[in-house]
Amino acid sequence: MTAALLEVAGLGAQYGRVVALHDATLAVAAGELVALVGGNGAGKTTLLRTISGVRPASAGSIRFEGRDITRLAPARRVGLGIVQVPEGRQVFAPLSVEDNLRLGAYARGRERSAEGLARAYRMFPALRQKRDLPAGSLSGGQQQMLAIARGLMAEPRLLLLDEPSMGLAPLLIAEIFAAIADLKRAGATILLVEQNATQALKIADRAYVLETGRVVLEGSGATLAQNERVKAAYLGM
Amino acid sequence: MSLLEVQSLSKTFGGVAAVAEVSFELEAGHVHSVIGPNGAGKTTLFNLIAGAVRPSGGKVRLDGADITGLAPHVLAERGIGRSFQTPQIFAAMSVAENVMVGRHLRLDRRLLPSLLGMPAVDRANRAARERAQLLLDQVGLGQEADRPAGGLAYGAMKRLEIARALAGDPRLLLLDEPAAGLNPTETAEITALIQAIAAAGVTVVLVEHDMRLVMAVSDHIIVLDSGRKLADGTAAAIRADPAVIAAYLGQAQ
Amino acid sequence: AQAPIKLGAVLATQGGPSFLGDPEAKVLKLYVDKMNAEGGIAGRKIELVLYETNGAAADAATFAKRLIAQDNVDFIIGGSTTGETMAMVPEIERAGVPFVSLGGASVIVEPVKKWVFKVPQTDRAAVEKVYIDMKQRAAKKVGLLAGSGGFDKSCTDNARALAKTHGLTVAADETHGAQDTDMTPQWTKIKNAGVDAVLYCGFGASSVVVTKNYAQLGLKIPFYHNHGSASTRWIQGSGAAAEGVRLPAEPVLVARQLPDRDPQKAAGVAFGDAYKAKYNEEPSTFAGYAYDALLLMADAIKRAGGTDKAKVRDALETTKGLVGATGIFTMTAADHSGVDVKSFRMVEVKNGAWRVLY
Amino acid sequence: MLETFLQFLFSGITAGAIYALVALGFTLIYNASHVINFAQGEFVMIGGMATVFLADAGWPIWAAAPLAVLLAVAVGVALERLAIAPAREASTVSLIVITIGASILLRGLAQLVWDRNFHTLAPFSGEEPIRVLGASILPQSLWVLGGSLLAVLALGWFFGRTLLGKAVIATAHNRLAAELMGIETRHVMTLCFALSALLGALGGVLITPITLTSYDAGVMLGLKGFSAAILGGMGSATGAVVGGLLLGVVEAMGAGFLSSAYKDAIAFVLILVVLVAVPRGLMGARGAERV
Amino acid sequence: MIRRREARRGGLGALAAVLLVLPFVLPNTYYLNVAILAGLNAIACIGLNLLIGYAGQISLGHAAFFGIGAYVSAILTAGQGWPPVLALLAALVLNGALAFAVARPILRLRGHYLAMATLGLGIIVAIVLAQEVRLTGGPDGMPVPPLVLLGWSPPGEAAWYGIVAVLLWIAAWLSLNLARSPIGRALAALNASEIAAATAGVDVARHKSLVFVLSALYASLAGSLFAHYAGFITPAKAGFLQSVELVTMVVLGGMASTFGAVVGAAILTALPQIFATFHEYETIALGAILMGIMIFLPRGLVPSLARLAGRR
Ligand SMILES: Nc1ncnc2c1ncn2[C@@H]1O[C@H](COP(=O)(O)OP(=O)(O)OP(=O)(O)O)[C@@H](O)[C@H]1O
Ligand SMILES: Nc1ncnc2c1ncn2[C@@H]1O[C@H](COP(=O)(O)OP(=O)(O)OP(=O)(O)O)[C@@H](O)[C@H]1O
Ligand SMILES: [Mg+2]
Ligand SMILES: [Mg+2]
Repeated sequence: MTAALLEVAGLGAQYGRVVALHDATLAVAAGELVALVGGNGAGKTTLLRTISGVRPASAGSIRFEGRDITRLAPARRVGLGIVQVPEGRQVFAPLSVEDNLRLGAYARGRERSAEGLARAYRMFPALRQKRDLPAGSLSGGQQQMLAIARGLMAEPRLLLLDEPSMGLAPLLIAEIFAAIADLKRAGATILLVEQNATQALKIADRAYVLETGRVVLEGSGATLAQNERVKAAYLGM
Repeated sequence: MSLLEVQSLSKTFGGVAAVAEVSFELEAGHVHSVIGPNGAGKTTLFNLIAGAVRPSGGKVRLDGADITGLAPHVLAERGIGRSFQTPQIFAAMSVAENVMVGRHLRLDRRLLPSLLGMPAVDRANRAARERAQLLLDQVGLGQEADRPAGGLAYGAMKRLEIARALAGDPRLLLLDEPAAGLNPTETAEITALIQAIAAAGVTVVLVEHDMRLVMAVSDHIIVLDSGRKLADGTAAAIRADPAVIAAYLGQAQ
Repeated sequence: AQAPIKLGAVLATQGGPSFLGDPEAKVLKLYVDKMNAEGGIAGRKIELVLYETNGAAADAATFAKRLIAQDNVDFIIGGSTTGETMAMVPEIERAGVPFVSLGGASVIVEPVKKWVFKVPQTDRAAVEKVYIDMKQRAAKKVGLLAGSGGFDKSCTDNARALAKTHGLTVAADETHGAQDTDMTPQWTKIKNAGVDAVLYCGFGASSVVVTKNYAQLGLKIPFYHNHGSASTRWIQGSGAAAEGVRLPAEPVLVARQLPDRDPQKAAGVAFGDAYKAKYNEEPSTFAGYAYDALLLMADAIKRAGGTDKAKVRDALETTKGLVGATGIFTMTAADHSGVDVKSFRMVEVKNGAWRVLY
Repeated sequence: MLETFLQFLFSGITAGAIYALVALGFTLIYNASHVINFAQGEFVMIGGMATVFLADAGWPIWAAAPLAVLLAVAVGVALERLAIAPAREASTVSLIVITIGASILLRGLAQLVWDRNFHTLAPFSGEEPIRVLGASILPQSLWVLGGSLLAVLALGWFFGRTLLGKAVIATAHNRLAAELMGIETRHVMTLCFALSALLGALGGVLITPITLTSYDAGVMLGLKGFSAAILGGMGSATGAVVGGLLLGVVEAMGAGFLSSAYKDAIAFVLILVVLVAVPRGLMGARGAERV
Repeated sequence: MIRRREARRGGLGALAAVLLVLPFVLPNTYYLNVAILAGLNAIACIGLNLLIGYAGQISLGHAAFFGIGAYVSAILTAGQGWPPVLALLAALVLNGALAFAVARPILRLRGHYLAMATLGLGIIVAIVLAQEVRLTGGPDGMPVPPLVLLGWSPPGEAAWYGIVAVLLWIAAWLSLNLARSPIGRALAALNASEIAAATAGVDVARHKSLVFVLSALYASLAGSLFAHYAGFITPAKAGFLQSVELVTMVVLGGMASTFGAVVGAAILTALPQIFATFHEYETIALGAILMGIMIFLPRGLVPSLARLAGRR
């Protein structure tokens, strides 16, 4: 394993008194695609949000390129290239589709944004049709496309994907997974949370299993896909 | 006779037809699915049937009675329940209370007894609470009953949606992507739940992109594409339909 | 030393009516200190308990209760406005405390209430003074313009009621809102009604805007304000637009211009100088009200030989020829106001200053 | 008749331009936070009062006005930093109550630091009214009108054309997602409070020669400005100006043709009618929400 | 649910205890007077909280209902010689009818637009009260005859306190009962998501109208009582600032908390009295305290403190 781009050590997070994350430790090496698997409420979203800094860490540390970013403001982390595609789409409903995309590149300045727009529309032609409509009027799946495209606008160095395939039609899911594989080939580092665990494990280099806020298993994608416990709990077999 | 009859139902938003001239019939007691690409008009179709959006044209009949354009609460009274694609939970209330709201129509809603806190209201509350617990157990949220619903994980919210819709004892239950955000194991649980609901005589209409779930439970599938009905038939027929494969399923299926 | 005399006051120093309460409060503070420095009243110091309102009647009522039940005051001055005063009256009548109001409307003392007295001439008197002057300038049709507060409304009510007895008809009757920014529509309507003279009932910033709008439209109709504008601040604010405007004023406003034989001259000048020295502004009519209320109190307590409430009240009712800033006070059992129209002076703005006409 | 009508119209435009300027300040903070800033009128008051007192102290107007505006901006920033930002978790209504508290506080400070009197400011280009077909309008009204037109153009550009403007709207709509885009939401809020204080104070300087000012001048202006912003559609800069002018003209026409005693009531009836017909105001964003 | 019911019982008990003890610890009638005013405000606020706190429908014109209650009582008793109780009932009927008539069109509006509409309504009422001098005495107000109940008139502060305390307790009791009934849940639900509530069978428009009328009735009752107690009323009591103050009381005490409404009303009634002797610092202190409470206890006093207590 090469030097880790992201190192999470002993991370804890809580909502009031509810502890959502205990002592989570994981690492993602540069260029790696790591999947995070876990049931409802396991703490996957919480982990990603803590890495992005929009939730405070109650314990432990987060290092990016060896630098401690545990207390860094979220915007600064985006500046470093840590970008998240959030769960539940979270599009800016009153703004147009194109404005949503542009905001994806907020931290990068406007020069790159034309190029990025073209790429986004190539990836999701449905969005091009709706570019001037308020994002709130899109269908659920279209909003999900927008959320993914918006995240990619930032040209992330570390991409945190929280259930990117949710609500997408089967054809598109296949495309999304292909696109993720492409991104990885192009050198991006990705931490992927997916309920579509079968596919996620298929393309992942490594994976972690999260249960009630704890990392309980870790291994290569292929190994975990064969693990009996994983199969029963997450793959529906 | 069919339970629900949809006749050339249409809805346009600023010139764009989200649903165009869609017609179909739903047989009582069956599980029906509506599938189609993103933006095909599935959610809009639900919104039209359940009264969240007024149609631009066409008719909807329930048990032969015209229910086109009626308000959602009236339709709820007529026995239509639904869940939302984007969870619409009551964040400040407890999980159980969310479900109890779903039971609103079956409770004593008279003003005076409510104001005076008469025992009848207490009894109704207790019964509703018990019923809620039952439903929560059914969707796997039994442990969460007294938590604020706003703090639920996404997948849990989707299950809460189902429990709340069931609480109204609907005759026709519309479920919009109930398995989104659930992993295959959890989806299998929902699959069983849907089958149980149907077995109890409730007519279910499912919008879902998880084809394993759709194919497992559906007696009848309607395919929408760009607002129009592309196909309509049994699971087997749909699975084999080249148009559906090209537009939606892809070769993988 | 003897226990101090406790003087309670409720004044509207905030919000819209602060043009009334603010100078009144200043005067009370100034003169209570002054009187104490000079040994107090009959050897007893005065202790001022002041509560401030924004003119809200409900607050004034509560403060009246507080002054009586909590602070145990011997005497109450206040209610800058009629509304405040009337809200305080029930409590004051119930508890029996000598009370001098600074409110303008006649309802305060008509019918006579046992414990309630008041300083200002009724606003009816001010309107009468204006109407008499209008008649002298051969006016027949009069236009009214007013703000929407109690002070303004009470003035227009009187103006409407008194028009007939003075042989005038009200041909235009317009209102503006609190802190309105432009009154030219009202003026346009008044102009179109073809009136011979206009009376404005109002105060504060609005009275300046009204005057400026009058000039903006180039109007030449004889223009009167009521005593709400009787302050140098209004003249300064209105600038050239104020030239030629007339209004009925208390003598204190023009004390220096009074003939030497006028009994009010000396007191008025002294009061004006003291006020100006302390606050660096000319006293307004309303400052004079507070001054007179203090005089009435001091006089009554002296004559009553103490602060026994019933005795002080009786003494107040028998006030005779007391020379104040507002007028010369003579109270009777039937008249708890005690000043008459004659004490008003008609003044006109000339070169940015008041000039007494008569 | 024409003359009368024109005079009413000019009066309406004068008042309306003032309302519009105040309304624009509401728009800004609303767009950044969905909060109705009840202290907006106080910014206007501070702009006016500070200018007056600096001018009285001998400062030339060109120096006094910018300084006054600066003071208001400082107050706006302080309000955001000390009161709004720490209450980040608070609901919109709680934030609104904080701004109510701030407006009370600022009024109290103003009467302590300055006084309770009303004050005038010399008009920028003289008092000689401009006459058009027998009706007249003060040159200062044109200053105010020009000011609000400039402000609406600037705001329209800001929200319509700049990424920062979009970031502001994004922050108000979904703070979490905005932060995930790298938007420094705290700075965005501070910026908006600063800008709206600037706008308010600038308005205060422009309108004081017409309306005069006093420590409590902000209350009524805030109320009218809020009404104008809602009438036009909250969040829309153009709407704020249209709403302001319409409100001013309806008041003037109501006072002129119907009843001056009920002119405010007439204006509010109009607002009610408009809202019942168009629930998001004349130019408010049409619903983007769906389920 | 279970826990909440205990809080209700305990809360009502505590309220009763405080109301019972208060007259014995207050040193004089002035304090009683403040307590009575706080109680009347609290009654109005409990109603307003049903609307704002539970149902999430902002009203910036609520003082209008208070004002109408006060003036209908005043005009009917003073001018027409009606018995006060009858006038009070007439005010309730009128306010209820008015609220019912405007509820449907107005409550379709959301958020700030609803705030604006109610504000406009309130201002229109205040303007009418100030302009119709012959009926209302105009801005300077009008006197109101004393309250008479079956030939008995409350002789002083103590009697008034008793009346207000009992009514306040009943008002809180009714509000708490409603809150935990299916209707109360429906209100909370439509507050969170109208479409989801409607889909669950809640007639959103009807429930909004219902709670609007109820809250108007609370305000009307408080207004009528205030008129008789104070003996003199002015239109300011129906004005915009009064409406804002009522909302502030509710939010300060804590939204969706009946006891919060009571505490908020008590605090904001008492604070100006406490600061009254500070003169020019009075408004500054008031503003600062208001801000401070909302910054540090953003959910309002009662819910925030309850949470803190629960955490321990
Ligand atoms: N805002 C919140 N307040 C309180 N508790 C919360 C909040 N958000 C999440 N939680 C709790 O934290 C735990 C972890 O939630 P999280 O959303 O991280 O789960 P998840 O693994 O992403 O689940 P899902 O697959 O359903 O998205 C859950 O028990 C959840 O109920
Ligand atoms: N309120 C609206 N305003 C404008 N366009 C709308 C609105 N609601 C829906 N649409 C459009 O109608 C089309 C159908 O949307 P709908 O949500 O019904 O799709 P769907 O089939 O549910 O898609 P998905 O699978 O992604 O959820 C989409 O193109 C959407 O953008
Ligand atoms: Mg999650
Ligand atoms: Mg959908």
